[in-house]
Amino acid sequence: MYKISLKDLDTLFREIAGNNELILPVKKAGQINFGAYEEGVETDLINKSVKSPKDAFFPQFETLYNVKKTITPADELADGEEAANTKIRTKLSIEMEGLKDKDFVIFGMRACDVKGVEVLDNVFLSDPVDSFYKARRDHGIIVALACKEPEESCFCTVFGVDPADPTKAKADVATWIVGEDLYWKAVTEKGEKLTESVKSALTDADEAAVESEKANITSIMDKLPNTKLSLEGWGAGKTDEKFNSELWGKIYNPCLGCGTCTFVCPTCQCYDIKDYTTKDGIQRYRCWDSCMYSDFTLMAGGQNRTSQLQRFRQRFMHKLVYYPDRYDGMFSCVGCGRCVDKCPQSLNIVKVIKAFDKEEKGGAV
Amino acid sequence: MQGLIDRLTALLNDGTVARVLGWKKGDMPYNPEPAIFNSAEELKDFVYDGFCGANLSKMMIEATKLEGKTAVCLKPCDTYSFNQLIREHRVNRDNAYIIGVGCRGKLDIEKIKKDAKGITEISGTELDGQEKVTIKTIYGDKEINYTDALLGRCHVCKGKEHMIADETWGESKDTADQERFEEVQKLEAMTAEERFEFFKNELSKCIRCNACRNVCPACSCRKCVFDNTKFDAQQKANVDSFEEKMFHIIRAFHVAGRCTDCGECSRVCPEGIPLHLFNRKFIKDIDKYYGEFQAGKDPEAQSPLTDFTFEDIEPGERG
Amino acid sequence: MTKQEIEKNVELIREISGCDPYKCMRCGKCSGSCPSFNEMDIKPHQFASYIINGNVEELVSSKSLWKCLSCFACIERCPRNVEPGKLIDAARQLVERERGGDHLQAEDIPELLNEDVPQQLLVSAYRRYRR
Amino acid sequence: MQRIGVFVCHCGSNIAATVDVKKVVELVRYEPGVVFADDYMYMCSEAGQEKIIEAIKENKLTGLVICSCSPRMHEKTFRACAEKAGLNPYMVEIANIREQCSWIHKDREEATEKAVILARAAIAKVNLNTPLQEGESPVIKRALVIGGGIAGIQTALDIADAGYPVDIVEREPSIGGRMSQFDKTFPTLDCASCILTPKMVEVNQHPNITLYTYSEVEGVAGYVGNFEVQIKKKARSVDMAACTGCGECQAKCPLGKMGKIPSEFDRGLKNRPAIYMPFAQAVPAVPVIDRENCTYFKTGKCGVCAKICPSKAINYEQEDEIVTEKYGAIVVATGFDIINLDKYGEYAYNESPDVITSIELERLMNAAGPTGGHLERMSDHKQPKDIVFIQCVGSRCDDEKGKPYCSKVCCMYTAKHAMLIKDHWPDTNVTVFYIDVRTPGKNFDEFYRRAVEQYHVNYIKGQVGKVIPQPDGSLMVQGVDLLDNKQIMKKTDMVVLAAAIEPNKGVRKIATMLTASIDNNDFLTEAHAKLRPVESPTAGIFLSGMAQGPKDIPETVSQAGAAAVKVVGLLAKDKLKTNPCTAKCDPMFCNGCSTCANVCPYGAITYEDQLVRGPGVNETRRVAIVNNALCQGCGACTTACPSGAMDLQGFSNRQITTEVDAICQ
Amino acid sequence: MSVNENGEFRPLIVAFCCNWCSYAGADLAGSSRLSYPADVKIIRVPCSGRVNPMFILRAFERGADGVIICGCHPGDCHYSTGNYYARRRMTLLFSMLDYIGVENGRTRVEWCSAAEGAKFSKTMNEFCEKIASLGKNVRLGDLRCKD
Repeated sequence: MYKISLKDLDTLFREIAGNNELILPVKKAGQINFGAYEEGVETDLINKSVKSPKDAFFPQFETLYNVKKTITPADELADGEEAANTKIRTKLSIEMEGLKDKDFVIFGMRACDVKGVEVLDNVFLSDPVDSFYKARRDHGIIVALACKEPEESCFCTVFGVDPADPTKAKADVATWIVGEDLYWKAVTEKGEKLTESVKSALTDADEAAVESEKANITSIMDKLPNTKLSLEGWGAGKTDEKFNSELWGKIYNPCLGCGTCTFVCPTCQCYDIKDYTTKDGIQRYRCWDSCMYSDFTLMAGGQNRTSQLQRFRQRFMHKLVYYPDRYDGMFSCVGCGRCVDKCPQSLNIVKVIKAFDKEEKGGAV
Repeated sequence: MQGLIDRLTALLNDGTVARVLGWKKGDMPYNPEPAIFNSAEELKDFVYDGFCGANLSKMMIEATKLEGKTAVCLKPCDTYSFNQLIREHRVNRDNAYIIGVGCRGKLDIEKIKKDAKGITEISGTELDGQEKVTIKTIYGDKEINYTDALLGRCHVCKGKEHMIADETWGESKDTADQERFEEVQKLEAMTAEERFEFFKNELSKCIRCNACRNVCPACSCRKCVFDNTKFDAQQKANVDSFEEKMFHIIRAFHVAGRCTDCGECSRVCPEGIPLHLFNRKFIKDIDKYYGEFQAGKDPEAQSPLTDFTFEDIEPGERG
Repeated sequence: MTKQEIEKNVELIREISGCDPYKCMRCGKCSGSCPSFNEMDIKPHQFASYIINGNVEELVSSKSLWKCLSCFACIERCPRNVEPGKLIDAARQLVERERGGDHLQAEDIPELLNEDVPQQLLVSAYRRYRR
Repeated sequence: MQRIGVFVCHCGSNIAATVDVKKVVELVRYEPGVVFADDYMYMCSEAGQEKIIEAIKENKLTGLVICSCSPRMHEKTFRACAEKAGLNPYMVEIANIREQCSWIHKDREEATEKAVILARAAIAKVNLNTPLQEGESPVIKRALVIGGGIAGIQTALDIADAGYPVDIVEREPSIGGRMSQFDKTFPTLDCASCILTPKMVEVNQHPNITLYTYSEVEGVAGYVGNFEVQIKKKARSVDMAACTGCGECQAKCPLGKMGKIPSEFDRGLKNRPAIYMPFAQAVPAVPVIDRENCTYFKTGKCGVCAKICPSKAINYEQEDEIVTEKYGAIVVATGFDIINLDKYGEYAYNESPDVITSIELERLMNAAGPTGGHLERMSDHKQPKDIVFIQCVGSRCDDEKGKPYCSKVCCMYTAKHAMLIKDHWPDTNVTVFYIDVRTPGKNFDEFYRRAVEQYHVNYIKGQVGKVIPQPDGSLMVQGVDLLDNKQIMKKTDMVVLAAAIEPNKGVRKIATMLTASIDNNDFLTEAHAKLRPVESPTAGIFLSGMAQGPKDIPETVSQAGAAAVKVVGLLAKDKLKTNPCTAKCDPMFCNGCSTCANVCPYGAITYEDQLVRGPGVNETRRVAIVNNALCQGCGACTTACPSGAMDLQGFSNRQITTEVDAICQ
Repeated sequence: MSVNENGEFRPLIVAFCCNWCSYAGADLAGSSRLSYPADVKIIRVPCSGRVNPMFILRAFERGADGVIICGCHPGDCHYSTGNYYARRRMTLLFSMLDYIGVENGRTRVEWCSAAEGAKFSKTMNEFCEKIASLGKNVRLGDLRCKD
């Protein structure tokens, strides 16, 4: 275990950034989002970022490959090849977009965010493996940070996340802010390596302070209103029961069908693949999509989910039933509470779970 | 608030209305959600306080398609939107029963949360509440002036009059204490480079979630141009470029002359982008070039963009 | 004058006067208006063609150069905005500049006064140089 | 996927000289959808079209891109050609590589590159073209002629003789126009009224012609074949049916004797009563009351005319009346006026009554004019012994100095005037200051030479700089003789100015109502300067007379006849093919918000509750419906529509967007 | 945008021309051989009122350096009113582009009749010069369209 004074954090960041790309919570135009470290950047390690840090592994927009069209000039044609034959003279070549090949550090992820990455791993690293995602995972070094001030929207403990101890999540390094210091503990081999490279900035420390901080965080979590949420009735095998519930019809109504919840969510993994015409070919890119959008999975026939009720249901069924069905009962919500904070209409997964709970236990909603 | 609930109950019971569109108590002290109440029984969860900022006009598009009348609670500024929707034939006035509810400005939870985390209780936000809002949190208690926690839009309040209502409930207050175009003017006074930096900085946060569009009562298209194939403009990518500027310009342009300046776009933006600055620029230009115009004030008035005079200013001229 | 010098001078006259001699349609309204017509060897309606044909030397050495009163009658009435008065004035500027009077100061004026130089010229030269 | 054929035209050397045609063919071959590309010397020629037809059949083409001249030139040709080969004519797009490329660029490489880009945009567009079907609209078999001068009269007579009803709207109380003011006409010296009056009478009596005199066009709606025009019949205050045209009223009008109202017809050289006919041969021979000057209308007293009228035709209560009538075609024959001379102080027109315009001279020399045909000075009523004519007053000027064009008729009428004066009063000394004498036309130069050779009119090449009224009542003319290189100071008795002509002031309002375009000088624009000189670019609007440009009487009459033939050609059709490039609403996306209807200039959009069915939608809702017969395809609605539900066929949102993309690639 | 072999900046300019006036004006400029730079590429539209602001922004997004809209003179619209609506739309749009910091002058509206070939050519020459002086459209281009 090491520590560094909060005052000297910038030295640490500079040290890390000297060797690797560094991503951390940055305050820009009044909002906190994960972004690249730059000299003089304003960081915020206490408050929750608007968007989750999943961009680091699964960016909102990324190019997959470019298709280029080249035409053989008439004078380079082989004998017998007809100049007017456009087919033999047109060549399409595909240029793959390079995979991430340099290590990078993502600093300040919370335990819930790290758990979110686990959710994404299940999807992107199972067969067929998403090579773009895998390259980023392989090169990404996660430095997680225990939550200093959990907020009332937080309910990660419901999903077995311990905000007090990031070592329990799949972080490479765990850190805590205690008093005026940041405590640092390498968890994995990657973490050790990183620690080694920044050791000059760190000093040795003992774990006692961290232990009391952990206890403090745990006691705060106990006081938060949503951490008592019951997941009874959700999980694998509940499709018929939940899908057919009439309750959806009663609660979906205010939903705007915007993509806020999906875009701030650390676990939403849906994307769309699109083409963009360039000077001499096509650029194929992928970008996040939202199941809340009316054109989500739109096919030529127009028969995707056509009502907001269906779309609304899909999101929560996916998080709480379909995903557990597929991945050993693991929920694809980590209780970060971002959707709770950001939904324009104050709808959210907590309200949905509570509504079902209430209905199942009798009484009106 | 009980008075309002009583009145709504009476309306439901005597069959004047078939349902009520209002706000339902949230699971936290500050997150009521818009909801439809079908019975007097359901109304026990009805709430109306400082956090009921949502403009319910847009939900009336669907609600007035239902059998029977829907009672809707509209704040003074919401009624402009409702009028505009009438003008555009988007709501069925005959199926609406409008209760003009009083308003003393609505609260911005982001402002409160700035120094109050772990909120467990908030008091003093009712219509007849105190000057001060008291907030209890797990990290200690806080107090804030009601007026200091107002949404940005309330500082340029359009006034306490309801533009349309079948009956009213509660007293309203004109909370305007700022010039409506002050922010726009401030930007206009900057150099082009500064303005470009400002908007680039703000818009670089945009995550293309479309909340601003979907909440907007003027953006009531069945399917937005950015979602349909008519322009081949449906792109979800957010790249650090002109693309989201194009989205925001067109979003504001499509509601130019129809936007009532209700401020919902800025209220709901998860990234806190001051989106109303686009809309308000158009409003300011319209006022300046074509005479003052407030969308939704008079449902009969011709929108400035479907109108003209022979002497209109030429594009690019500064009047 | 060499061909280049002529071209340069023609260009200079066009630049100083701001007039396009090619617009002249030879209507003669300038000559029909000119109070100094009879004093002139090259008539106002000929100015444009002298410049077009590059006969600048003849023009600047003509009597007309100093006979123009700068009364602006031709400028006022020219239907094509060729404005011979401005052309001849520009030719005079050419001469004045060559004489080294590049920056005419108010105090220099008395010295320059002589019978052949119309006052108007000094005034217009003064105006132009001080800009 | 379309199968597109691209055809690149050399246009002789017009395109091929600057654009490497072969290279264009070579490069566009690889554009998406292109299966065939070729070039030819003249694509529009019979052989070129054959080539296209053959290629369509051989390669099963579904779309064509012709890289050639402007679509305004040959789009029709190539569409017809496609149709011949069984292809929908609207599957053709033109890349304009002549007017907008080869003719304006010099650098061959640059021009070739641009030609390829223009072709690429057209190819991208054709990829999205869909076959369109022309609709039909009925033709209302009635024509309107605006203006009752010689141009309007001749047009109306020709149309009426062909068997179609035609209405004339004339702003003045009588038809006849400028020609009725003239004395004689060149080059034959016919008496103007002797040849005009019979035509006026014929108009009045023609069963197919309805006259609206003292009337103005107030509003025009509709489109070719189906115009709806509002005509304001200004209150004449005289019952047309009852009046016999006896003239008692104007003879007795007290204001006539006092003589305070200048006669418009006599260009203010004479006065008229408040109730008046502009001239003796007026058609209709019914007077009007000039309400602005009439004592009865100003004070409520007088009423002499009503008292003495033998047929009780005076009606002070008469009101303006709006008549709405439908027409299939409209001819604009609004004629001309002369310019205001205030700007030309040097000619002393406003200072001396003896400086007059040519049209005033016409009245002075006319036997029915203010002096009974006696040439006299307006100042002292003495016969002038010396007269100076000044040409090009306000014509051929730089923009802010006057009119940039040649007024065309002045040289000839001045020769006429000079000759007539010399003929009547041989002692008179006549001088003409001219810049150029322009006499193209049959027997025109001979006419001018007669003035010089036979009548010894003194033609001086040179312009007048100033006219100075003298204390003795004479006029001093200061001018120049460019050929003698002498300045002239000349004393004269009278100066006649050949003032520039300009289109009648009212034409601007009319052009706006008709959406007919006018040029910088307010002359109406032709659809094509050479090939469609009597048609406006706006379908169904035709041009006749001076409204289109300066011309003399024979030219006016022939243009009037040409316009009439075009009108008759249109009215002879029972149905017109309508433009299929109309707006179309996609009910799936339509909000029913009425924004489009608010901007539609033709009232072509209505709303209907319609059952809309589609994925996830099954409801009856308000949607926009476009009436194809009314829609003219301007696309205003498509831009107003926020959701993109309204689109324009042939110029769809995606087509234009794809063109943008192709150009910006 | 392109850069020729001399390294000289050649702007890419999209001109939306009304079929009834300026498109014909461009034809007249052509037949009168009144040249203007090849940088201008004309898109024919039935009326200036047909020009959707989305087309203009699209052109910029795809890399245009300047966009000009040419329509009939006010009062002369072939469809009577289309250019009036266009005038209002473009006034607001241009003002907005200026507001977000886009260089003033990358957009222009010009009224140009079928008879004004000379004006068309003059306008295009002026506009090209203006855009050339403003340089490459950096602020408005979509990153993906970079060369």
